[in-house]
Amino acid sequence: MEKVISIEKALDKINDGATIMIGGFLGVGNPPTLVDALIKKNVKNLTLIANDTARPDLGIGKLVVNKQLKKAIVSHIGTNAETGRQMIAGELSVDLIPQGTLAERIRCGGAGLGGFLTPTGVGTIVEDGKQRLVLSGKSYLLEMPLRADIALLYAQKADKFGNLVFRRSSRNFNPIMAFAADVVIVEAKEIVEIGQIDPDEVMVTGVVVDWLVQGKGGNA
Amino acid sequence: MEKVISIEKALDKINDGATIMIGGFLGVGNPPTLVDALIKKNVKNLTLIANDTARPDLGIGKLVVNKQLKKAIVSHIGTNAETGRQMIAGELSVDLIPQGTLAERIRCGGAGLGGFLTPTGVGTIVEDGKQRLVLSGKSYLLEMPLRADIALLYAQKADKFGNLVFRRSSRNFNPIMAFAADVVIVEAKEIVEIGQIDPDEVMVTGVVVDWLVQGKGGNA
Amino acid sequence: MDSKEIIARRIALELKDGNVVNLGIGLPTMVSNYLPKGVNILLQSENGFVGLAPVKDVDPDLVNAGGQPVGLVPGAAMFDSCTSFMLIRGGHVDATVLGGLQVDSKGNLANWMVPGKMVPGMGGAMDLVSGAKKVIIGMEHTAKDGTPKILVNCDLPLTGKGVVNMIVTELGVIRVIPEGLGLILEETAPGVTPEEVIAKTQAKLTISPNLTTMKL
Amino acid sequence: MDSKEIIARRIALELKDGNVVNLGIGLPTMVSNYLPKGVNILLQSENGFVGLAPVKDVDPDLVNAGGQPVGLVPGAAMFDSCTSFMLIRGGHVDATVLGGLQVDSKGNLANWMVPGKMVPGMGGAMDLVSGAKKVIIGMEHTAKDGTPKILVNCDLPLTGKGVVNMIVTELGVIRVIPEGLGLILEETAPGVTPEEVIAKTQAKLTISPNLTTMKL
Repeated sequence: MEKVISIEKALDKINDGATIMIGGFLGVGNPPTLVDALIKKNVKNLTLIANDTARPDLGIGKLVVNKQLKKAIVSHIGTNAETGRQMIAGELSVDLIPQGTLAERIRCGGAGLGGFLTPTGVGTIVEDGKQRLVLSGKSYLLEMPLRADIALLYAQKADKFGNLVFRRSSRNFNPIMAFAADVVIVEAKEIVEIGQIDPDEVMVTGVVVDWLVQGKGGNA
Repeated sequence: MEKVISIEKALDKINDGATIMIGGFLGVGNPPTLVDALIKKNVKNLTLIANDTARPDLGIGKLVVNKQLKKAIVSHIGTNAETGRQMIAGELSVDLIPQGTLAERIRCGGAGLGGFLTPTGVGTIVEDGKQRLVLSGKSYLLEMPLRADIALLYAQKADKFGNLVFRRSSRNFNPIMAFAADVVIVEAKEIVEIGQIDPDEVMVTGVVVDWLVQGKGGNA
Repeated sequence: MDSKEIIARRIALELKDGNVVNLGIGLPTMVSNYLPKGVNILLQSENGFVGLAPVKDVDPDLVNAGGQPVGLVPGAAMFDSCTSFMLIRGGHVDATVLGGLQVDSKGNLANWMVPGKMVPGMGGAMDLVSGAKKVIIGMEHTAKDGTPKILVNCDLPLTGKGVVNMIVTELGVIRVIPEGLGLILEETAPGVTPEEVIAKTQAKLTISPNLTTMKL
Repeated sequence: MDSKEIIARRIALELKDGNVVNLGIGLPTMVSNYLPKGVNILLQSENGFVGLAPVKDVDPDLVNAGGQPVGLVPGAAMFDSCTSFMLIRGGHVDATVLGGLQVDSKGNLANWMVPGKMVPGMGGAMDLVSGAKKVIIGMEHTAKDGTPKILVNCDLPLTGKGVVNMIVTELGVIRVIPEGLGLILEETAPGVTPEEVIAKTQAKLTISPNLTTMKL
């Protein structure tokens, strides 16, 4: 199966109202070409699942400024004052989730698990509406899996089957989101032939990757 | 801190009655030097947590033949008839756990989580004594974390800080067990200076490794 | 053609180009020998990789889930046991082919334990049947003494409840209707009548209106 | 020496050679500048690595949890966000140093939110305080208007309940007794009396019988 497609074909798969996971941490590890194309296509009413909303001029932050989101599920809004403004004005719904819990909920969604128990957030407002279980004298919150329609990810290198290799701190949420969306689109800085990445060096198997887009390089 | 120690010093840390995790899958990825030394030291009444008990003449299987185990927590006994014999004769207690659940329980124990919900085993004898939760119409079993006093692991390569690299299918349970024991001892086929493994190529950080032993090579 | 070859050949036709498949030990392993031309599948091995190939040069670090030396295809990827079962339970494996001791009218499967006799452990079987998108059981239609293996209710300890999608034997192909609604005989092997299949099956079989001869 | 330097210097003395430490953004980051000779610590960054070092050559793929360019020490290792929090929640991080808006007599911490004013999100702070073996709060003793920040009960939304082990301010060092049993003043800064610390603290402080002058 040919997984390398044009940026236009990749964008055809994203429609108004979709729930989208986007890799990255304060802009590092976002897929810049895919994010810029999302802005150009101007799809609206998106639910975003990501670590943060970066900066107004950087990565995911630009989607906020362009008012394409109806909801953001993040661990923090980044240094993006526009997210804060829209949140307080009631224009954008923001679910704040502890970063470790967010990562684990995404992994859980991709792993076929029904939930997990974490000590994080016990006794805080994070507990609201959640089941608390006490096991061996310690309290835990029951947290639920998180999945998306689409994941837009970034890798340093991919082979044409979609085996992925990440570099430095641009790895972050990308590997776990690759398991947790119905359609996984990866922007790779470099695309190589199948067999050019040693099986031990693959960080995410191409089994979970649906489509590949050649990155233009640079930051979003 | 110097983590490279002699096999004798490593064995000093293991006493009768300990709960031990050992990496490997049907002998592949077991730490052969550590297992052979365990047999020589002849510590008894061990509780073993591992995928399987391999073969009577291979890897962990030799611990069974030498009657050093009082309990084995495994997904299958391997092709080790002696494990079956001891189990049926009541000499060895065997807890059989679905392989994915076993792996996830070990990860859970190393990740500071209190448990997780899995669909595996619902409606089977695996469910006995466990809490069943129904979420969004699907049934899950609540499974608990698993930890050990000691983990004995195998890596292809380690730097002197304990950053680990695995090779081919000898990886299996080794990376997850590295997080889930109070004392983690790794036998490495090759030990290199700190800085000789690129940070992107490290598969398990040395943060979780306590001691390193130079492997003699070959299989257990 | 012996029974095992019939079963393996028929199951091979169920797999689609590009499928990620986990084959159990024994008969299921034979399935990869009979894939139609142009159908390439990627084999997942629960001990930690996708891209299993027949062995060329023995590498002591590379075995399948049965401990036998294997090879790798280009594009293979290695991972740890947790990631292996993320793939399996997470619905990233298109099909699993397993042997069976008993299957029943509700799609329950027993294939891991005969109390007091065979207690090797379930290995990855319980995760596979709960997570793979399609569960195909390949087994001889009856036990060696002729007693049925496709039953009203399994009496051996279950591997999974309501998990089987399809049963392929040397006599025919049976589809399991979801939600415990019964079994449909869809194909019979060349020279085998539906009556013979029904006689050798304890569970009620509905004969499909589109009953055909088993493709091989 | 300004308040921030006093706080950072004192906290640096709490860290032991070989410790794995996560430093929050701002004041906590300064701690690594004041480590005693022979004390090397390994810095964990929740965006996915251990072995954070000051930046030499800017690498756009390598930033700390505040998004600032950083470097790596030899022996550093990169990983994904899930593994990062396995380390944090799993007790593999020896200490975390964080700022605080309020700490109370039961060791509760509030440092992530001022309703209606500052709602940036908790990031990794809630996981850090629930998982790190030791939680050290470094903050100025009172708010800019002089009102106490060490309270009987926090009134801002909590980051964690009963999680703080130690509070270091420019006036002194306060240890939190586990199980909500109160606060002990163990050290006062040079020239500061215990009475002054008590006057600027709303929570009840027990003066340690071994009260000393703050080591700097």
